[in-house]
Amino acid sequence: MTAASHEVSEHHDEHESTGVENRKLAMWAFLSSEFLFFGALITNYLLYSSRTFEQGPTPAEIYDIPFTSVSSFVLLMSSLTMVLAHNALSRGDQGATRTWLLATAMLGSVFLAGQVFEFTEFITVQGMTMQTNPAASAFFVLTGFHGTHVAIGVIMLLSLFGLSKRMGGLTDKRFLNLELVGLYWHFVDIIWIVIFTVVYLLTAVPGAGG
Amino acid sequence: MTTTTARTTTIFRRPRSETGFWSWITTVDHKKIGIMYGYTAFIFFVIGGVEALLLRIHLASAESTFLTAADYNGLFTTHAVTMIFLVVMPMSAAFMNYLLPLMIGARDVAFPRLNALSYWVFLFGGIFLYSGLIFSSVVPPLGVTPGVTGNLDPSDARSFFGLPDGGWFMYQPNAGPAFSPGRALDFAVLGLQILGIASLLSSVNFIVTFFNLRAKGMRLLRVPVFIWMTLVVAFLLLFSLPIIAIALFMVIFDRQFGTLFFDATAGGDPILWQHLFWLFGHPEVYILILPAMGIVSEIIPVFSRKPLFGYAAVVFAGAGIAFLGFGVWAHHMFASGISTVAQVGFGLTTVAIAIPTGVKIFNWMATLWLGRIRLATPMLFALGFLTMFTIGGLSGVTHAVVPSDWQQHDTYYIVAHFHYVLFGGSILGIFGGLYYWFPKFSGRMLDERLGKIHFWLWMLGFNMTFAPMHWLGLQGMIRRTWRYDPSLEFWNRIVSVGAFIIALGLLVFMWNFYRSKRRGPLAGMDPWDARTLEWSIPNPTPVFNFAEVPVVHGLDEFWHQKYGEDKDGRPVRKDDADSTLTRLQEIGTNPPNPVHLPSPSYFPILMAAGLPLIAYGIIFHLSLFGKALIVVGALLSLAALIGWGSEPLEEAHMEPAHA
Amino acid sequence: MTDEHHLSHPSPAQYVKIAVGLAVLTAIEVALFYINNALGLGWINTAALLTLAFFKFFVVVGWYMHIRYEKAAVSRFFIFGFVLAFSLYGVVLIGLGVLAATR
Amino acid sequence: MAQNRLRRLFLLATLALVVAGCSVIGIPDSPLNSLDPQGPFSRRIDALFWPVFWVATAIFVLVEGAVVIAAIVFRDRPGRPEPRQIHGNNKLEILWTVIPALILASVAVPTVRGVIELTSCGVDAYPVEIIGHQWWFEYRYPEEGIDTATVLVIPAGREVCATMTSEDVLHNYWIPQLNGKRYLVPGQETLLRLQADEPGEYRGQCAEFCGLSHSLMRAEVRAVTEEEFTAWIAAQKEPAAEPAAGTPEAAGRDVFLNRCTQCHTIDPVNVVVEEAFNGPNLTHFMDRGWIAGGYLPYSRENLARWLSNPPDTKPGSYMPDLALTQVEIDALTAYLETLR
Ligand code: HEA
Ligand code: HEA
Ligand code: HEC
Ligand code: CUA
Ligand SMILES: [Cu+2]
Repeated sequence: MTAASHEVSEHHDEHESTGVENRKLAMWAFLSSEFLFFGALITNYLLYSSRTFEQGPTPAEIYDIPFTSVSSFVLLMSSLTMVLAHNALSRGDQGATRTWLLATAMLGSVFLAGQVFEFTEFITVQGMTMQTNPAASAFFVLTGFHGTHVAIGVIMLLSLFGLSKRMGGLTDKRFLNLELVGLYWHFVDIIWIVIFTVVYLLTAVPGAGG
Repeated sequence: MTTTTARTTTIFRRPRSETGFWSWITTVDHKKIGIMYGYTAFIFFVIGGVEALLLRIHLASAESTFLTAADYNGLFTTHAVTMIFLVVMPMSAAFMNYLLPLMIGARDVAFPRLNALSYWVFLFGGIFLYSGLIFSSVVPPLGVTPGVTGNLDPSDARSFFGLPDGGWFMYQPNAGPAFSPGRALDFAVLGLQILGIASLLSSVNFIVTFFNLRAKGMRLLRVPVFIWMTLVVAFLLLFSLPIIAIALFMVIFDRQFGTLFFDATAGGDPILWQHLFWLFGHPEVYILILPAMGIVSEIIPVFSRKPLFGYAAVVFAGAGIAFLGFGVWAHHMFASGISTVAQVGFGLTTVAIAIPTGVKIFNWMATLWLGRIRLATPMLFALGFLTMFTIGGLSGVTHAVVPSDWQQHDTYYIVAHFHYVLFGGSILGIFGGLYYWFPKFSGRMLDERLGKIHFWLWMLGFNMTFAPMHWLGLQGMIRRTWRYDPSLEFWNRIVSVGAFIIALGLLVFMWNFYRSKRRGPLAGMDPWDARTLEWSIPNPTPVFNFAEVPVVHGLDEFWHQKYGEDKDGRPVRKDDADSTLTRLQEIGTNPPNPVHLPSPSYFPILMAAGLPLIAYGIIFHLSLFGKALIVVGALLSLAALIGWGSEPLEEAHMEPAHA
Repeated sequence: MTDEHHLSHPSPAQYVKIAVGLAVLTAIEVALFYINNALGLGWINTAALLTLAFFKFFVVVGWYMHIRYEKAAVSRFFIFGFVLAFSLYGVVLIGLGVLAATR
Repeated sequence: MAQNRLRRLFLLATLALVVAGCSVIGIPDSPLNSLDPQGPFSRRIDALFWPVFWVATAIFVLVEGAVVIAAIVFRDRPGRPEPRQIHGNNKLEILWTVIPALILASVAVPTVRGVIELTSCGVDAYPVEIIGHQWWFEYRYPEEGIDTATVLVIPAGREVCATMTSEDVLHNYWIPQLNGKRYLVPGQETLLRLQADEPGEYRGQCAEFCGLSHSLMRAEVRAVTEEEFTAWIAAQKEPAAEPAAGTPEAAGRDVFLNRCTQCHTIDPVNVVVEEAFNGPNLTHFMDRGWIAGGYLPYSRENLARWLSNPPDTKPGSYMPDLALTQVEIDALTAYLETLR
């Protein structure tokens, strides 16, 4: 621990505090605002998926439900590996922490690869681009933003993994780093839970993904 | 305690200077950041004000040709965007930054470097927005097939500068790619996006600061009202900015990447934009007023020598306004054809907001009542706020009567409403705060006589400017109009004269500020006989704020250090009050123990600098140059982030394990 | 470990069990989708899918994000954000005629 | 002390001046005066506005008065004792929460009723369609197949139900003396009820910002008697008169055929099929009395001004400068004047 942070921490008992670390509180606050962020995107999609357009196809007509189910499963399981990493670190098991971190990053990358595949499929095979109709625009922007979040998460996981080999591992105050990345990661996962159900399963027209 | 700083790798040597140019660039001190916010916002106030003056010169006659239609449209857009996002919000942020730690007895905010980042992002966002004047062009929408000459270059259709001309709420599809080609609006949209990032960062920072850094004993109901309002505003920002972020993303995607969100010909829905914009926009207006209400809640008790009447009610009313404020957005859309149920529902929620607002107004009045009122300049502004804001609020209620709004909507009656709340409310409140806390950051007093001249010039000019607008609006003068009916000329002239009286008042203020900052009388420690903690330390505030972090025993802690009460409940100055002050002054100037402060850093400004580069890149993304800009900007921010991460985390208030 | 615990965190084995549960729920969701395609369950399908999604959401937030073990301050934030987003956008969707027939 | 008097004076004086001043100084009302209802719907709104306005005024006087009195009576003077430190009073606070709530509730009731009454058309209202264009209003009479612009002719004393939409951006149709305003939304339909008590001309204006010439996008409703209305319909259905060969009118017609048919319809000379650059239907141009979306009253000079360079009159106008010669303009004027 550095001199400065130690110094500041001495003042701690002079504060009325929630007892939640600053950075963690900040992360929770930020995540709660992300609901509004993704909410707007989902709203936007739901609006346009309820309309009809001259230009087709719409996403709902061309979903590949089996494929998306698998990638949703992958993302869901990455939450498990993430929480196992967190658990391993709390037990002080550096090796296991690293393994689970890497596993999480891998699962995240698989999910992203799936999304890249899905996009390419939609664009080249099905002929649906962002410019096709508003529903398609909404679909790409929504899942694109989610994908960006996943990608940022993967980068953070990999940086944690990198850090874990340096400077005495992830222990001590770096524990908080892992916890924060974990919170973010799970959040991205729960958003996908909503997207998978509301955006894919509920709007897909019968026959899609047949 | 060991010194291990040297062990950590950093890219740069840590900046060390405490004064001079670099100390401002690298500062993480909330006070310096607050002051920078203040000056920047003030410069923008003059810019936004001059834009308003140009509008008013044009509107002084009905068939004026002072401005072209395009310039007129551009100027009212930049005027509003400037005043709202580059004046009132950052001015409020200036007070929050400066005062939040001081009023809760803390050394700094929770994340000082993040705080610096907010400021730089704001500054670069503002500069980016205005750089559109140079880098963009407004072309009139193409109305002719090639070969038919004529309207590509009509004298009135082209703006001299590249001013964005969609109005501050940029209704779609008019502000979309088809009807507002050219780059001007992209600058506005991306500029707002950047400004939003700045505010979001500060809001998280302030929330954490509020919850975790209050001095020992400062329980929730001992927190000064201004700080409460800071928290409420932070929450409003936290929950409303993501909405506008998405809405702006959609517009920029429409404009740059060919999506069809608001393209009605392809099935896009223009009403969606209105919902998203006002879902943000209405909370935004409370973001603009609540800090001013907080300021007034600090000033009135001090100058009435009475505690704030119904403190808890005032706090809860503030929170209530904010909460209700999320449920009224469609009152801006009463005329846009929303369903009957929606009109009724939103009409009802809108009138409901008058109730908590009324609670605040009446509690302020009750604080005045039976007080011992000193009409010093800050108090004059606070009373100005109280009376002028009420006018604006009441006209707001007349809009909430839905059918009336169908007549009033989009007329100067609305323009009158929102200037009464924005100028008569936010701006008067903010200037009250400037007069009140000027000694705090400068150590000197502003001149009272000039202050009073300023105040009365503004009361005269302000009412001359905005009161006739009610009448003009009811007479059918629509807003955003470049021409109007000659029968309305008389009152428009009065309005225009009023605007110049406001400008004159501001010049008086500027002179007062300039002179007093150098030669004003020294303020001493507690010039107003105030009640809150920030006055328990010397003026100007020492870098470390509190030499000894205070312990709080009640609301108005500082007052109770000076005053007891007799059996009637009247304040009696304690015998040791003077010696308490002397002691506070003494330790404040010569701290008994060494104080460690977060060190300055280069990384916030570097990281912020990446954002406008990315934004330029998006605007010019079709060219190689643009793509390169995106990459360079992203790399710059990323590199700064890595540097940031590898710098020691002085600002993290790590809790010890036994917390 | 710095956060205070009212309850002790689950063990790895419990985490795995939870994950299995989540996987099963997802499988049920997908199955429901196909059943609905075949039979046309109407609002029952919608309600069931939403309930399942909400349940999964709740489990991840509660156990994996440890909100059950957090201070009330934290969970209030989070729930407030969620509820706010849900209600505001719900009203917008109704207003735009998506969730109801009338406009 | 003196300052307080001064302040009160400012406030009351400016307000009183503004509201009452116009009549005193003898400034005529604007043609868009929203305080001069001439039909049942606008009267309904008017009847809602004034009570609320007076309630607001009363509250204003109370608040303002109390602040001024406090500032005078409780002003710090030498010898004034320290005030008692009153922290609050629950009863009072409840009182000033409940009373405004009651006032607002009583305002809310008529508001709700007003909204419900005014948002849907009567069953036997006369239907018209209004279509917004940058920067003029197009009117269609679906029952008659009539297509005209700028001046909406309606029968006085009968309700007209306008179904509105827009070709391009948002516009906002507002005839203050007949009703409040309503947006015209591209891709969607909105409703507006209009009714005038008496025959007359009621000016209107596009109120939503819609681009460069928003402020010049004007409108008019001309209410006529039932007989006049029937006659008007019949006249509108007539095709335009054919000018005799060799007259200046015929020359104008030829210019029209050469230069204007991309955008304008003059039945039977030309019917614009492709709506890409649709301009106002000119078949009965002279019936309107206005040029350029109601901005200029009809006169030969104004028409010449318009034809010689439309975007100079109306910034950004989609009717381009066609570089017409004076001869062509004269011929066109002669021809257009026959289009009654
Ligand atoms: C600081 C900013 C601010 C504030 C505080 C408010 C406050 C209010 N506003 Fe305003 N408003 C704006 C800024 C603000 N507004 C802006 C910028 C616009 C235009 C945007 C644009 O189109 O560009 C706008 C537009 C606007 C509209 C849309 C008009 C239209 O475009 O057609 C409406 C409609 O209902 C409205 C209503 C209200 C109401 C009811 C309040 C209430 O909160 C007011 C409450 C206060 C009081 C009522 C006074 C004090 C109370 C008492 C003394 C108690 C007793 C009172 C009663 C019993 C009535 N506002
Ligand atoms: C906080 C917000 C705020 C503030 C403070 C103001 C301040 C002023 N506003 Fe603004 N205004 C808005 C927010 C604000 N406005 C908004 C949101 C809109 C809606 C825009 C839209 O429709 O999109 C608007 C629209 C608006 C219009 C309507 C335009 C239209 O619809 O066509 C007008 C017209 O008169 C106007 C006028 C003024 C004036 C005269 C001032 C005065 O108070 C300004 C005072 C002047 C100064 C402060 C200048 C001081 C200058 C000096 C001291 C330098 C002196 C130098 C020289 C004289 C060269 N404003
Ligand atoms: C490229 C399209 C275009 C062409 C070509 C064109 N006009 Fe127009 N015209 C318009 C539009 C659009 C308007 C409405 C402009 C407005 O009010 O903003 C208009 C308006 C008018 C009006 C006013 C009508 C009214 O009721 O307000 C007249 C008269 C007119 N045009 C005559 C002509 C004549 C004569 C010609 C040929 C010499 C011509 N126009 C060629 C598009 C065109
Ligand atoms: Cu059409 Cu303004
Ligand atoms: Cu509002």
